Order: sequence, then structure tokens, then C-alpha cells
Amino acid sequence: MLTHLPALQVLIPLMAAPLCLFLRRPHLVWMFTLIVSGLAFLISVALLQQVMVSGPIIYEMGGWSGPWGIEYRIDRLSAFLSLIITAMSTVVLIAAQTSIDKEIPKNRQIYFYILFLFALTGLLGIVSTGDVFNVFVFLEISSLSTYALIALGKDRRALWAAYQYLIMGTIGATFILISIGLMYQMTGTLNMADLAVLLPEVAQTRTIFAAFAFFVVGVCLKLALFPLHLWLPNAYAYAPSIVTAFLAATATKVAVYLLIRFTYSIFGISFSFTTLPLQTLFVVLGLVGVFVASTAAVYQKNVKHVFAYSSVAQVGYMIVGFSIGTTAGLMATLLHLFNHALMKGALFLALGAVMYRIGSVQLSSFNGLGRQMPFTMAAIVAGGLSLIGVPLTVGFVSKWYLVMASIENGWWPVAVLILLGSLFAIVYVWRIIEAAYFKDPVAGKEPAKEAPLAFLIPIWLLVGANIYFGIDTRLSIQVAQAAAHSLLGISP
Amino acid sequence: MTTVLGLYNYWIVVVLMMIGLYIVIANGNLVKKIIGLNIFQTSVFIFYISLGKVDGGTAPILVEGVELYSNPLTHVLILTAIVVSLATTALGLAIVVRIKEAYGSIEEEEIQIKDNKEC
Amino acid sequence: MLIAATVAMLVVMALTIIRGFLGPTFYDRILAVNMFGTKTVLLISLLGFVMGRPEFLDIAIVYALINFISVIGVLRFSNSPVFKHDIQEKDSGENSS
Amino acid sequence: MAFLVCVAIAIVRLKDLFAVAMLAGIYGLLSASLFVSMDAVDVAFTEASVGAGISTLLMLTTIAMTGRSEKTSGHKPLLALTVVCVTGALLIYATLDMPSYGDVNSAANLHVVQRYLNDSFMEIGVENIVTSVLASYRGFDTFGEVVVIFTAGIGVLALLSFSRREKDDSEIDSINESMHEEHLVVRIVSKILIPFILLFALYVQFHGDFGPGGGFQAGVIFAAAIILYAMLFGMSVARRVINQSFVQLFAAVGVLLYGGVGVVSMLSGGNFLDYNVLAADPVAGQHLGILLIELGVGIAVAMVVIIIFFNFASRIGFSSEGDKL
Amino acid sequence: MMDMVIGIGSALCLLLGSFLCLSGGIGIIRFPDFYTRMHAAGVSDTLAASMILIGLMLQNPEMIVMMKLVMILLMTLFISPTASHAIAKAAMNSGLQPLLVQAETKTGDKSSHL
Repeated sequence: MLTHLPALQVLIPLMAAPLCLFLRRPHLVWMFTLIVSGLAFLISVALLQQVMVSGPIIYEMGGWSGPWGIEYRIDRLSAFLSLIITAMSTVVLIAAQTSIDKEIPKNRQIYFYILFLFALTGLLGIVSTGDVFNVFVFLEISSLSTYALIALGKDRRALWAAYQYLIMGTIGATFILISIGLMYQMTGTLNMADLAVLLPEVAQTRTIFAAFAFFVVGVCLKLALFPLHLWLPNAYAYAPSIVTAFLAATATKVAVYLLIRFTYSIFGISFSFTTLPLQTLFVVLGLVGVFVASTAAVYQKNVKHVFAYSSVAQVGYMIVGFSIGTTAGLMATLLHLFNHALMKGALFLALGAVMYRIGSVQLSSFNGLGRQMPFTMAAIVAGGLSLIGVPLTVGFVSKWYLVMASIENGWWPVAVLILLGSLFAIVYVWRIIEAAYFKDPVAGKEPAKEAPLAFLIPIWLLVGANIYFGIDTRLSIQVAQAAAHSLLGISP
Repeated sequence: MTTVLGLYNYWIVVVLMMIGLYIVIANGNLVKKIIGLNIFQTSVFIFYISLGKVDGGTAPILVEGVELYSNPLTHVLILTAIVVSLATTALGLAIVVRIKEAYGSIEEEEIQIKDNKEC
Repeated sequence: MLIAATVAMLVVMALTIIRGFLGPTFYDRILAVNMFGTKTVLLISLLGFVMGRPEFLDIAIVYALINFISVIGVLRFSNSPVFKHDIQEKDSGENSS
Repeated sequence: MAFLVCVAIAIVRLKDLFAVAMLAGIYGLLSASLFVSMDAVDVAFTEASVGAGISTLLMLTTIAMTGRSEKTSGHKPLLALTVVCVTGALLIYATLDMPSYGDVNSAANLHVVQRYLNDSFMEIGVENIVTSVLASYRGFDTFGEVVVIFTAGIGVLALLSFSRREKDDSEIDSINESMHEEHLVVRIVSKILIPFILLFALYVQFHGDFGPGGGFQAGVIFAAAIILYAMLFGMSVARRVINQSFVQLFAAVGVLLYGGVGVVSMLSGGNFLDYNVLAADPVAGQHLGILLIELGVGIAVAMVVIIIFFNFASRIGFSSEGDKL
Repeated sequence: MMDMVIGIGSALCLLLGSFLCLSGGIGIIRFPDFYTRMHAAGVSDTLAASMILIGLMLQNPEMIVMMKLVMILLMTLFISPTASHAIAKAAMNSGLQPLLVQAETKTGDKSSHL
């Protein structure tokens, strides 16, 4: 059975989803989903271990090898990503039942879990496949389920946000489809490894340039890189809290993964960065994104909006690290992927808890919450500190590596700008802290109780991880480094 | 001249794609946006199929005595893609129906005005 | 001969499309769509023969069916109350112009 | 080809959504004929039933609920035009280095495909290469495709299903009652046609090995027959004939059947979806596997399309009721 | 000899069908109001389609192809009039009046009122 692990990881959530329909009782379905997600998590741990020791695993779907069939190719990067995804989904699901009970009508809860499983499947499928068209199919599985999940939000603006996301996401996916078509036309293959071999021969054609351009634009739409980020804040803000936490922690990460996978492993770094002006473009866009989004975050009234804009800013950091193009830069990006998933997961879950208790996440309703929900607010503070990049949290680690990487490359201004960006983070996190601890609660309002345990456990799990990986960085750095090395073709 | 003839097909496809994309971006009506999306996707399908066409070939179903077939792989890919586009359309329209019920309108601008009032 | 018939079919299709554009009433358009569908069925059967693979007539059958179903669909949904009102409004506007 | 451009431009210009939806249907038909002329018969099959059939129906249903005329808005199309022009220019630029249309020796037609063309009959034993690639070489993609459509079905259910069924049924009933009094002829002809359509769906389902067709197309045709029935005899009658939750379960069964074949092959020692191990003889195994998964696809697709349509259609009564209030 | 007769027969059928189609197409463009256009479309459609299909049948000796063609023919014969009927009826119900009636009601002749 061990040899089937790469396939099983995707298949278990996939097959479990239709089974949910047979269970009928939301409570049972929740348990089942949680177990399935946990199982996927265990598999991903096993896979990561295996990959770290033995190198990439290749699994041939249907027994057809190479470019003829579809193969799954798990290398360090994809194992790392699937670890993040499954870990986040499991943690988030612990809180799901409590939160969903309140936010979604009973007769739709089963569908919620099924869609959640499909979203998980899609994301896992994207990271583990070795076939570009299969990427498209799984991208659509995850996006379709995400649209529906967002539209399940209570507010009617959720529908509008979902619709916008659907339009943007589909355009993005279609762009990716065009790009795949162009690549196929020039090389005659869809297999990633095969493409990497065949592309350099035709790399100097205009068709491949266009293919690359379409791919980048398509992924950036999914990635919400500035200026294509417009769908993201609303989608995050109005989706059910659980969905927000899951998406914020995973979806953009997978898009970053795609970008890394295509530029580094398929097109090859020299093509991406020297033949085309991608590097400068990305650094500029990334930095502008950091500043614009951070500024926007400062002015938001809805706390979910604040963190959503901060997500856009964080994506900017990742893109900067990614476009530095050295091992250090890439490693910083990967670290940030992991760390950002941890902190955003914690923050949005905490917001979910607030939502659960007081039914609103407007900044004004946070007044005095520091005393009413001490544990939840403490978690938000910890997450916020991590977002700023205070030492002893994970945010510090990844920012440190990012700055180091840019200095190493001789990009002083970039390093300075990254640090400046953190200042903005201080401002917007401070506004929340100020409201929670230094303002009196609105008179006459029922004081809120502390969040239920179902929330506190996953929140503090994530916060704990935030601090643990901030202090003991060996594990995460080792994995990120190995992944970065293998991507750049350097043996560790 | 040969390039013009050889690429004419692709150019038409490009024009079609752009018309679809234009509808999606420029139109304010939600249903029409989805129709535009459909056109855009269908044009991409045509692009795929035309790159798999082989002069003098026939449909890739084996019969005796025929040596040249068109490319079956693109057909397979597009079959999958058509299904995906159907799924997207269905879901998109479902959201539109809900929007109509929630906002009483399916015009982009009216919805935005109503949203801004709430904020 | 087949080719000639195919060309004729294409011409007729063009004509029906023009009618579909011009309208002027809603039912003209349905009619155009219906006729267009029938012509497509014929075109596909002819194409099958032109290309020498007549076993593809299945597609023509599907077309005929789908065409019928969509015409019925159009009529069915044009019957909903919200809608009828709309049509009449529209038609009267168009006729007067 | 020029037809397509005309239709597309007309779609841009027309404001009447109903006409637009119908033109979209024509667009589907046209592109399907184009697919036939480019040898892609399976694709034409699917596009005809999806693009011209189901999508159009769904759009019509939606429009029936949301109103048909589009308001002219003072949108600024300038931005859109620039975006479109830039993208278009990029694509045209990309075409300049492409192999010309119909080139036998282009890379796309040489590399991977040759194996499918030359060896697939020996390895799989199915005349229709599209079917063998779809179901076996790239079987996992197809599985993904089934999952996509299932996801859409669940998404629609999650968005549109509602609990106040009893009351609305009567509402819909009253609308339908008037409907079938009017269309006696249509009803009788449809009564004759529906069994035939169902039979044809079965034919398509099992004939996919030799000619165009397969599970997906069959599923759509099957669903189309049911939809026709529902349109003519009323949603409530159709609901009585086909129970909603039963349909849901069946859709799940379809997906599970596909996946189950994969798991069985996994258990019997092959990889996921490796049909060779299903029977003693690899080719027989492939046949069995393809038959089963096509069946799975057919069931899942038919049920999902029915789910989607039913949920849309039962909303009509709901929203018109809302309008009155 | 037989072959030639069949060949000529099929060619004739095809030609006739094409001609009918074309005339229908011209009719749908040129006729003044909906009901006349409907007439042009409906009547020419059915005959033209059957002509062309019969022409095709004559071309091909294979049994299965023949069967399919017969099926298409039967279906057009069923579907086309039904669809035309449905459209016309719907148009009538929605209050769209033939040109003739419109003209007459304008001149004040009440006898032909519906």
C-alpha cells in the first residue's frame, strides 16, 4: 500500500466526498471529514519523510508511464506544500462544526463539507500532479468548490464576491488553458518533466513567450498579485469564517506553488528571468503590492478586510522573494509560505471565533473585547505580532531570510522597502489591539463570552506553532532549503 | 502568403476569443458576462481542435485503409474542458439567481450602489 | 453534388442567421433558431458524406433532438409570468418603431 | 468561421438577453459543426449537447427568473478595449511562430500522439482512439472531469436547494397546468420521442468504443430527455417520478463507481485506474474497465445535470412569488 | 445501369432539396410578417430535409447508415411540424397578430376578429 501513497493522498478526500452524501447527518459528516483530512495529513507527513530521504516519487496513473499517461510526481516542494494544506485543513476543520452550525442553515451543511473536501482535493491534486493539463482540471475542482463555498456566506455580499471571483478565476483558468495549448502546440507533450526537456529547443519562439505570458497572468489572477487582487478582499471578508481561514492559509499558496513550479522546473530559470523581463516586473509589482495593500489595510473598518488586504501584501513579499531567483530568495519564499499559512490561519480562525460570539467583525465591535475574550484576543495579538515580524515569531524568521536574500543579491533598496512595509503592518495591527484593549466596550451591550473550546484548541495550536517555529527554526528551514535546492538543481 | 493562409484559422479564433473577453469585461449584466465567458471558452476549444487538425486526416476512429488521423489528444483535452465549462456556467448562473433574489437586480452597477449604501 | 448541397446549406444558414439578427419579434428569432438547427442537421449529414465517414450521423441525430428540446425550452420559459409581461412590452415597442 | 464572428458580434450588440441566449445556442451549434469539419466528432457531439443544449437551457431558465432586458449602462469600455487589444495582439504575435494549420509535422502531431495512433489498438483494443485516450491513458483527467461536474452539482444544490418545497410545488403546479393544456400536440409527440431519446442515450453510452460518443454524451442526452419531460409535464410530476435525494445518491454512486474501478485495480496489484489487472488478459481488462468507468461517467453526469436543472427550474416559481410580494 | 439510375436519382433529390432550402431561406428573409415567414420555413424545411436525406440514402448502401438516416428522417418529420406548431401557437397566444388581421382591424372590419 505504501507505493500508492501519492495517489491515495488525493484520492482519499476525493472518494470521501461523495460518500458524505450517504451519511446524511451533518454531525457524522463533520466527524468523517475530520478523519479524512487527518488521514490525508498523516499521508503527507509520511510522503515528506520519504521524499526527503529518497528524492522524487513518481506514480503512474493507470499504469501508463511517462508522457503518455498522467503521472504524479512528488518532490520536496510538493510534499512540503501538501503538508501545509492538509495540516491547515485538519486544524481548521476542528473548529468547523461549531462555526458552521451558526453560519450555515442545517440543510446545507452536508454540502458545505463535501465542497470543503473537494477544495482540499483540488489543491492537493494541483501540488502533486506532474501533468500540466491535470493541473488545469484540479485547479477547476478547487476553484469551483471555492466559489460555492464563498457564496455560502451569510451576507448577501458574499454572493457578489463569489460571482466576481468566479469571473476572474475563470478568466485566469482559461488563460492557463491557452498557455497549455500553446506549449502543447510547440512541444507535443503535456508532461512536466518532458516539457522541461523539450522546451529549451523551442524557447526562442514567439509562441512560447506568449505561452509564458498567459500563464503568468492567469496564475497572478489566482494569486491575487497586485493589480489583479481586486476579487480577494471581498471574497475573504464575506465567506464563512472557516472557509476564509482555510483559503487564506492555502489557496494563494498553491498559486505561488504553480508559479514556482512553472518558472523554475518547466520553463527554466534562465528563460524566465534572463530572456524575459519577469524579474524586474515581479519585484516592482510585489513591492507596489505590499505598499498599496498595506495602506488599504490601514483604512479598512472590517477586520476581515484588514487581514485580507494584508494577505495581498504578504503575497507581494512572496513574489519578491521568488523573483530574487537565488536559493536564499526561494527559500525565504517557501518559508514565508509556511509561516504565512500558520499566522493567517490563526488570525482568521480567531476572527471566526469573534464572529461566533458577537456576530460581527467590524472594528468598532472589537471595543473592549480584550477583557471579554482574553484568549482569542491574545491569539490575535500573537498572530499580529507575527505578521509584523517581531522576533521569536515565525514572521520574523521569514522576513529575516527575505531581507538577507535581497542583501546578498545586492538589492539594498529592496531590503529597505521590505522593512518599511512592516511598519504598515504595525499600524494596522495596532488599530485592532487599541480597539480591543484600550477602548471601553459600547455601553449597554451584552458582554461577549470567551470562545468555545472547539475554537480555542485549533487557534492555540496554530499560535503555538507560530511561536515554536519562530524559536526552533531547524525543521522548517531544513525542508525549505532542501526544496529550494532541488528546484534549482543543486544537490544538498 | 503561405503564413497568412496557414494562420488564418488561428487569427479568427483570436478575434473570437477577444470578443468573448470583451463581453466579460465591458458588460454590466451578469448573465451576459457568463455568456461572454462561454464564448471565450468555446473559442479556446476551437483553437485546441484546430491545432490538432491534420491535412488529409480523418476523425481518429480506426478504420481499415486509412493511415492519417487527426490528433486525438486535443479532442480528449477539450472534452474535459467542455465539461469544466459547463460546470462553471451552471455554478455561475446559480450564483446569479441568488444575486437576483438578494439584490433584486443583475446589473453590476446597481449592485455596487446598493453595496456602498450598506457600508 | 454533395458539395453543391453543402454550399446551399451554408447559404441558407447565413440567411436564417440574418433573420435571427433582424428579429423583429421574439418569435421570429425562435423560428430562425429552429430553422438553423434543422439546417445544421442536414449540413452535418452532408459533411459526413463529403468526408467519407458516414457513420457520424449520430451527431446529426443528437442535433435534431437538442434542437427540439431547446425550442421547447424557449417556449416553456417564455411562458413564465414575469416574462410574458416583459415580452409584450418589448414587442409593442418594436412594432411601433 | 466567419459565421461565428458575426454571431459573436451580434451577441455583443444585442441588448435583449433572450435573443442573446438563443444566439449563444446558435454559436454552440456552429462551433460544433466546425468541430465536425475539423474531424473532432466526439467533441462536436459534446459541444452540441452542452453548448447548444444544456447551457442554453440553463441560461434561459436564469433569464426567465432575472428578467430579460439589459439596461444600458454608462460603462467605460475603454479599459476593456485596451485589455482585449493587448491580449489579442499578444495572441496574434504568438501565432506568428506557429506551425501552420493542418501541418502534419507540427510537434503537436508528432510526439506523444504517435503512440496513441499506432499502439492504442493493440494495447486497449478500442477503435475509437479518443475513447481509449480519454478512458485509459488519461483516465485520471476524466475522473477529474467527473468530479468537476459533481462539484458543480453539489454547489448548485448548496446554493439553490430550499426546504419550503410543499408550498412552492403547488405554485409551480398552477403554472404548469396552464402549460399543458396549451401544448397538446407537443406533449403527445414528446411522449413518443422520450423513450426513443432514452434508447438513443443507451446506444451512445455503449457505442462509444466504435464511434463517437461515450459516457458523458450519453449522460447529457439522458438528462435532456428527463428535462424535456419535466418541462412539458411540470416540475412536480417530474419530481414525483424522479426523487431528488435519490438522484443525488445516484450521482454519488456514479462518481464512486469510477473511483471504485480505480481502487479495485489498486487492490489487485496495479496502479490506480490500471485496468490491465482487472482481467486475466490485459485487453479484456481494459475493455471491462472502460465499460465500467463510462457507465460511471454516464450515471454521474446524467444525474448531476438533472439536479442542476431541477434546482434552477424550481426556483422559477420561487422568484416569481417573491416578485409578487 | 442500376447504379447510374440511383446516382442520378440521388443527385436529383439533393438538388431539389437544396433548391427548396434556398427558397425557404429567401422566404424567411423576404416575407413581410411572422406567420408568412413561419410558413416559408416550416413547409420548405420538412420537404427539403426529407429530399436531402433521401438523396443521401440513395448514395449509401450500408445498412447501419441507412438506418440512421431513416431515423433522422423520421425525427425531422416528427419534430419539425411540432416545433412550428408550438411556435405559432405561442406567438398567437402572446397576442402577435398576422399582418392580414392587423390590416383588417385597422380598416375597421370586425368580422375577422379572433
